[in-house]
Amino acid sequence: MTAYRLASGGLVDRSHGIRFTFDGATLTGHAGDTLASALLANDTLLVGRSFKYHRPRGIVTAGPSEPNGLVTIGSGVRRDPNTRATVAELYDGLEARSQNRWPSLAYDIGAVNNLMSRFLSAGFYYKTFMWPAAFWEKVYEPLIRRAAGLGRTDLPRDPDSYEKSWAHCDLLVVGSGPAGLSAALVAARSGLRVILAEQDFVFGGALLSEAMPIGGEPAYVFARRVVEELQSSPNVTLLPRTTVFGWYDDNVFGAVERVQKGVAVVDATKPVERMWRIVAKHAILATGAEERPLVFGGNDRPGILTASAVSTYANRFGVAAGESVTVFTNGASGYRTARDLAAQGVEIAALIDSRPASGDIAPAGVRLLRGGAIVDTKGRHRVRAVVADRGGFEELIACDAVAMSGGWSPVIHLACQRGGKPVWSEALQAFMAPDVGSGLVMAGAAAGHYLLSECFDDGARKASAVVEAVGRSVSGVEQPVIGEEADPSFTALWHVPGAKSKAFVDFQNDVHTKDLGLAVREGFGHVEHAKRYTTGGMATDQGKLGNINAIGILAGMRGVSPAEVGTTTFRPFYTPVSFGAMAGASIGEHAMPTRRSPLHGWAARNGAVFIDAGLWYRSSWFPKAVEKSWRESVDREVRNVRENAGLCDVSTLGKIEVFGPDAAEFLNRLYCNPVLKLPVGKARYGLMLREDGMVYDDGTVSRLGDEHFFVTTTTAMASGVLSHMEFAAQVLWPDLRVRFLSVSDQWAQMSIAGPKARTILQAVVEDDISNASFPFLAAREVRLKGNLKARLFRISFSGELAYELAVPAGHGEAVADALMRAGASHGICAYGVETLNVLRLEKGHVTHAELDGRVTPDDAGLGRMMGTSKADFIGKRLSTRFGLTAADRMQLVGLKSVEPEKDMRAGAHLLKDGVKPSTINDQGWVSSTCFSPTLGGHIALAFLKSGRERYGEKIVVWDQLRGVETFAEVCDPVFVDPENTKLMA
Amino acid sequence: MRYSALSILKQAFAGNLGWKPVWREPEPKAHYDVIIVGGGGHGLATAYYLAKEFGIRNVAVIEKGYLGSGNVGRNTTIVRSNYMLPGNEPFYEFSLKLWEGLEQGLNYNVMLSQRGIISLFHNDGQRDHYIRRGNAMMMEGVAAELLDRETLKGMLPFLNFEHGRFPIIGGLLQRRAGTARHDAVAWGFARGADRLGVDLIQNCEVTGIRRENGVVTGVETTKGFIGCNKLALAAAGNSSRVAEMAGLKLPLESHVLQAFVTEGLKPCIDHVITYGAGHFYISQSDKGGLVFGAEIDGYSSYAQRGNLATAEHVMEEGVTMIPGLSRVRVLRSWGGVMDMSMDGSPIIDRTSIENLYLNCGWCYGGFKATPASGFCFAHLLAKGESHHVARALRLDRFERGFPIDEAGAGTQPNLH
Amino acid sequence: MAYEYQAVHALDGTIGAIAERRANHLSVHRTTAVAMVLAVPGQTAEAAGILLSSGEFEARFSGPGEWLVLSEVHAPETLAAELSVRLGDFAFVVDQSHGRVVLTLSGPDAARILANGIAVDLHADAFPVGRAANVLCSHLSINLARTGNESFDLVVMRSFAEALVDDLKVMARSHDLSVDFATR
Amino acid sequence: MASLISCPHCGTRPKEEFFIRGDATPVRPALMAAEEVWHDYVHLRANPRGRIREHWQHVAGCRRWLVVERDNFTHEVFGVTDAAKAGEGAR
Repeated sequence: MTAYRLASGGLVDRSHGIRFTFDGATLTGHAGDTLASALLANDTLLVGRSFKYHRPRGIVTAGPSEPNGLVTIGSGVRRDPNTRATVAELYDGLEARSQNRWPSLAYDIGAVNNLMSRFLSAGFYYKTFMWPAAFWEKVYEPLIRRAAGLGRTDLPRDPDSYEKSWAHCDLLVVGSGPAGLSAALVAARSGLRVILAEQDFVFGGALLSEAMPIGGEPAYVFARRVVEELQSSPNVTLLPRTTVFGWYDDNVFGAVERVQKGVAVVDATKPVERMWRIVAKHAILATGAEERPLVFGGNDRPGILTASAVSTYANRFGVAAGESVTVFTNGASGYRTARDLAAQGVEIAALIDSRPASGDIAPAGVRLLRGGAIVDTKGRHRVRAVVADRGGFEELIACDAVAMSGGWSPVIHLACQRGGKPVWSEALQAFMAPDVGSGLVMAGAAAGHYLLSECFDDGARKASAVVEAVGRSVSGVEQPVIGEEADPSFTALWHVPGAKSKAFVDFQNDVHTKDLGLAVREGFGHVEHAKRYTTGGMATDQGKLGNINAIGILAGMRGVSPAEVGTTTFRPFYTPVSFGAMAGASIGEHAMPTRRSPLHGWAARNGAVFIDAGLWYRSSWFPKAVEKSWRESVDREVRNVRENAGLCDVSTLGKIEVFGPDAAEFLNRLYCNPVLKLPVGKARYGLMLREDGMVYDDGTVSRLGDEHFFVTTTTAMASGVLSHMEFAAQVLWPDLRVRFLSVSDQWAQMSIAGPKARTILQAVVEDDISNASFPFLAAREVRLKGNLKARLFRISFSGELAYELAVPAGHGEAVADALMRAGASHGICAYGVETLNVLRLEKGHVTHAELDGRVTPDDAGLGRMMGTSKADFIGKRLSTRFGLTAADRMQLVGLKSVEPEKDMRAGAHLLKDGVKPSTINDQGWVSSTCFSPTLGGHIALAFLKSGRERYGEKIVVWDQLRGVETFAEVCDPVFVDPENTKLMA
Repeated sequence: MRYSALSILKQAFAGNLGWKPVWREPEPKAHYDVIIVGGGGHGLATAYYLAKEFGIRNVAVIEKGYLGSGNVGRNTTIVRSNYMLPGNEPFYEFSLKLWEGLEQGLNYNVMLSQRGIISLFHNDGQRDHYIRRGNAMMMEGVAAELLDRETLKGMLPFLNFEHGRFPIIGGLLQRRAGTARHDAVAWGFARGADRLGVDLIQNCEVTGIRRENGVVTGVETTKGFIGCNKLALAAAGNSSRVAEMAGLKLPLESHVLQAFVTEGLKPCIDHVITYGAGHFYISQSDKGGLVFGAEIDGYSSYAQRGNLATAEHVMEEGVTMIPGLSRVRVLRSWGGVMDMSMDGSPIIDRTSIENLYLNCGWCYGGFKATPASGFCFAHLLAKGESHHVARALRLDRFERGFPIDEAGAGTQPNLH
Repeated sequence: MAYEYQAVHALDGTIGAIAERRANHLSVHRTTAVAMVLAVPGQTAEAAGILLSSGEFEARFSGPGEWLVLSEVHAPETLAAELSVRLGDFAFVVDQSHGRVVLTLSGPDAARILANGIAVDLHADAFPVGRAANVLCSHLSINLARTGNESFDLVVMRSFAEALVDDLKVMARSHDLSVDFATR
Repeated sequence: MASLISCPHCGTRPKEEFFIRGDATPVRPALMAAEEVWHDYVHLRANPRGRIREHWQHVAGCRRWLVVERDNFTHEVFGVTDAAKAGEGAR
């Protein structure tokens, strides 16, 4: 008694044998097989174990809704757990393994759960495992975790690549069965841009397993001809192996194409999967209908399949599900399968029809039991017999496969993903897609048309409407000639009463009828509660097979119609999509773009160590060969800048050029300090607030002309400040005549700082830059020797005599080199952001380490900058709120370690000496720290409650996280040159 | 009925036919001491604690859908108390302590799993931020640990340690943090409240708030008028809509946050992990699915569904953090409506309208707060004053200038 | 000491020599005269009239009243000044010759390659020759112009040029693409 | 809406090209307006379910601030206007 490959028939290439393995056993299939059809052909019925009870399970379907046939395909770094065997394309060398069993599929210890199942009813875990309290996590949970789960992965790095692409069309057709092909053909012939997506690796959908000839030829031949015509149309894109998984706003569809998931050797130049984002003016869902399993005792034994799957395996793959098949049906579908089997010479043990009467005709010689039902099945790892009941009379019918048909549900998933609720059709005993407008319509079986002729007709009709909607005329509609078709109706049978063993509703999650009964009994009768309480519909098939039966059963128990029970929510993804496909190429080093400074090459040549700063790479420090640590290099750079001079790349600052008659007024409203009267040729420190009075960003404002300014932002906030300015200009004050542009990339900008900065710079600059003609805060265009125009600003972040020189980006490296040459005899050094940080910290200048979005100008010691007499500026009004002016706010202070051997780290908190640590006693926190080579000790900037009144106080720098406590003295944050003599020199 | 291993045994031998409904389905009474609008986690917890801790049992919870139909049943189940600011940390720690005794108190296993949360950081600035946060936790007496790169390599070998752009340099660990089974939290509180006499009224939508002389006296609902002494709003993403019925404008915007779950896998990720070079976070449920998410979609929305671009971005971050996720398949995405506040922190307070009380602004982090939110709201309703850990969560803090802004992002809700 | 400031291209050192051009080719322009023109508020039509009437400038739409202007006639050093003279009080002109990098992607798969990173419909009916727009390409904002049936100009911020070329190579992974500096 | 926005200057573009700020209804008060007016402007939002106006900036395109008028429950878009123009209407 076996499933076997039929002697002839099917669309597989019998001349081409394919070797593959399942749980180590080598088997053979054919090109055109799925893994499932090949397994069946090899009589491998047992393919997996269920989630909860570890019951033996076999293939149930021939498509994407498969709940049981989940296997791990591949090995090592190319291992794909939870792959549905029913859609996996067979290839040479395919390695498949069963899941969720130990030690083996046939002998699985976990199956003990099945014996315990009466204790493991729905939600049992909510009611126990609470004592003793620690046991849940120590004992119970690890056990449950190990028993649960399906496939295994240890998360190795994926060697394959993925791609994402946009596509645009007038019409997207999802599904290439009779309705889909018909729709695509009409649209293509009418000149529309058409995309036809098919999840299978062969186009044709149901036509591939259709026994009825079309236009006098086999259905699959007809399909092949249509596909060939579509393929030759330049306005049609065919996407095989492509599952449309989601319907999003504005008729954008997400689809995943399995480019190389069914190949023996992956071509590294191509992605294994490609995600499509399809922008469709119109879409037709020709997604067909799903056959429902029947819910009867023992309905989960291997060898029990849906009737349409049995037909598909026979007609398309040339595989018989068994030697002797019992068909159990509530409608026409079972008769059709019986005919298909009979035509292939497969024995039919019995045809059991739950309806007492119907017009359906059983094939000659087949025993028909009208008004019968299966109430139990026999067998261990496969079905051996069924117990049929007719009018209370039970009969054991031997068989080695069962084909079940519980009627049909249109596949409406995508149409319900944007909030539309499915609509119950009493006539079709099924939930139908809601009317979601003309952008997306259902066609064929997905619209409840189950006859082939209707499907062709409906597809053409729906496509014609789209053709007209996009303003073209319909051409090329022709309907194929089809023979007489039987009435496809069925009579709903949600479950078979009198089950003698568990009757499963959700196969994978082991939800059976009694679980639903318990849910209703305990008050979880709402469809969402029932789902969440029993886990029905939460497995990898997301209830595609089982939910409708669950709804029917709940309706019966609650005494209402399925319409009143309703469905749970349809959500993406229609079938699971890999992380890889969704992420595409934007991962790892490509997750975010890298920005390079125009001085990057200069810094690299000078031996810089780089560090990421947002999207940028910035030079961090410039080690010399003899230096053993970064601290050694930084200490040297700091001393050298303070004693001689240094050159630092500051090109990453945001730079914005502002023009217009109202430019000054605009900037005056943007910064909290006055800008209006800034003279031409002068720069000024600028502080921007948010409307809530907190500091947003700081930088410099330079006036290059009456109506021309140049402003800088911090590196981190460059894009934010630009948007903020655009908001102010376009939304708040559109009447101001101002225009501005980010010019960050046009300029290479370098800071030359140190007592010898002027001497060095003067060697390169043509103009006179003596203190008299170019004093502190001067800002203007200069000419470099060699006739290059540049912009020079006398501004200082380090507290030294310093300049920022901006030159066109491409010339940056050459100018930096020239300055280094000119400065060589003066001891110039290159320095990076680490040294910059020490220099500014010694000078008490703040950065975003201090300006963290919760700080007012006064907190940062910049309160005097506020232009309180200005008419208005962003942040003015709310900055006077009580909480922002409270006396006990934390204020910026300096800290000097009084234990020289102990360092302080940013992130430490502050405590009064001898006071118990607690949130209430918390006095503040440390924002930046460094070792100051200038002062010879550890210093810090910190925010301390009422800090400016507490200079001289000894305070505990509390860093419990690192187990360090340090004493420090509170002081003015300006550690170096408080009189600014160096700055002005 | 009381749940225990024994009750399971007894019922099993009776064919599991003796289990009783978990809650009653009462018709609303004419008047209650307190009506709570919103049968989600926070509303149910409030009812439970009102009855259990403060002896106020003449209480109704009014829910327009089914119990637990809001964010309590559509979050990523994370429980933690690793906050930085003094207005938040004591509150969330109080919540975590309540979580730790919750199951025994409720007689319901919510599967609290204190597997630890690890927040990764990638540069010096982030490290300093997490040290500040860790020390703030320790000030409150909450254990935190700083992990270095080598330790992380041992604990989480699947992370992307080869990432050149945003290298993982360390992490902040709170061991007591973890996850809980979200639906069970709603059901446990519901069952607990019901057993103490609270009426849980499902499928009952509030359509109006009745005021007499400015004072709230009850609510109009689809099941008629119901009177009350105090009206407590716990309507999460719909808070603004309910408050509007009393003419109240709130510092909230409703946004959609997506979450995702993969197909079931054998145990492979044992902690909750958050990514510092993005907003990605992930943990594995007891069923085996990897549960994850990242940032909100960014626009105002009352639709419980998200957009594709955000989903893609979430997966990009995921694969960048854990390259081995690449071949794992994502099963389902969903969306919840978040009551994003102006500073990213919640509000538990009375309002300017007499007898009207407010619990909202939970942003994307309400789940972990469920017990403390319920406890403190109940405290406020029962005693007329804020619980000491919730004193900073005032409604007037914006007007007075005392925001609790963990992100430092200012008054733009979608940046929190 | 002599002062000469040899200009460095943003992609110097990152693009190697190639033996032959492939079916699809990305050509990096070595020097290009680029300027941004911002119409004075209220003078957009006047500025546009001047810009678009002259064959010396290629004005590519960037935003309302804003154009990215390229020129093959004028040198990078003089384009901005020339534009300022022509546009007078109607517009502000900012030299961007060093701030932008111009690349040309051409070949039969050009549109298909770009569709791997650009959401705009690049079908010739929807984005015809002569059309220009700022668009997002992968993670980067660029100015895209169709210069022929099978060729597009991409103008990108200098600091992102290397990232864009990297992205384009990834986008073209399944297509035959060579990258080189333009010879002219 | 959540997938595509039609920029009045650049045409139909994906969400990724935009930066979203929030409610476009509040109008910045005059400096001397009452404290409650300022509080209302900066902190309070009507936040209705249904038709709303929201500020989106086309950062990867024309960089203009736009007012997107849409339904925040169905995500249907009714119109997209340049914020400066929309502001003229409001004034």
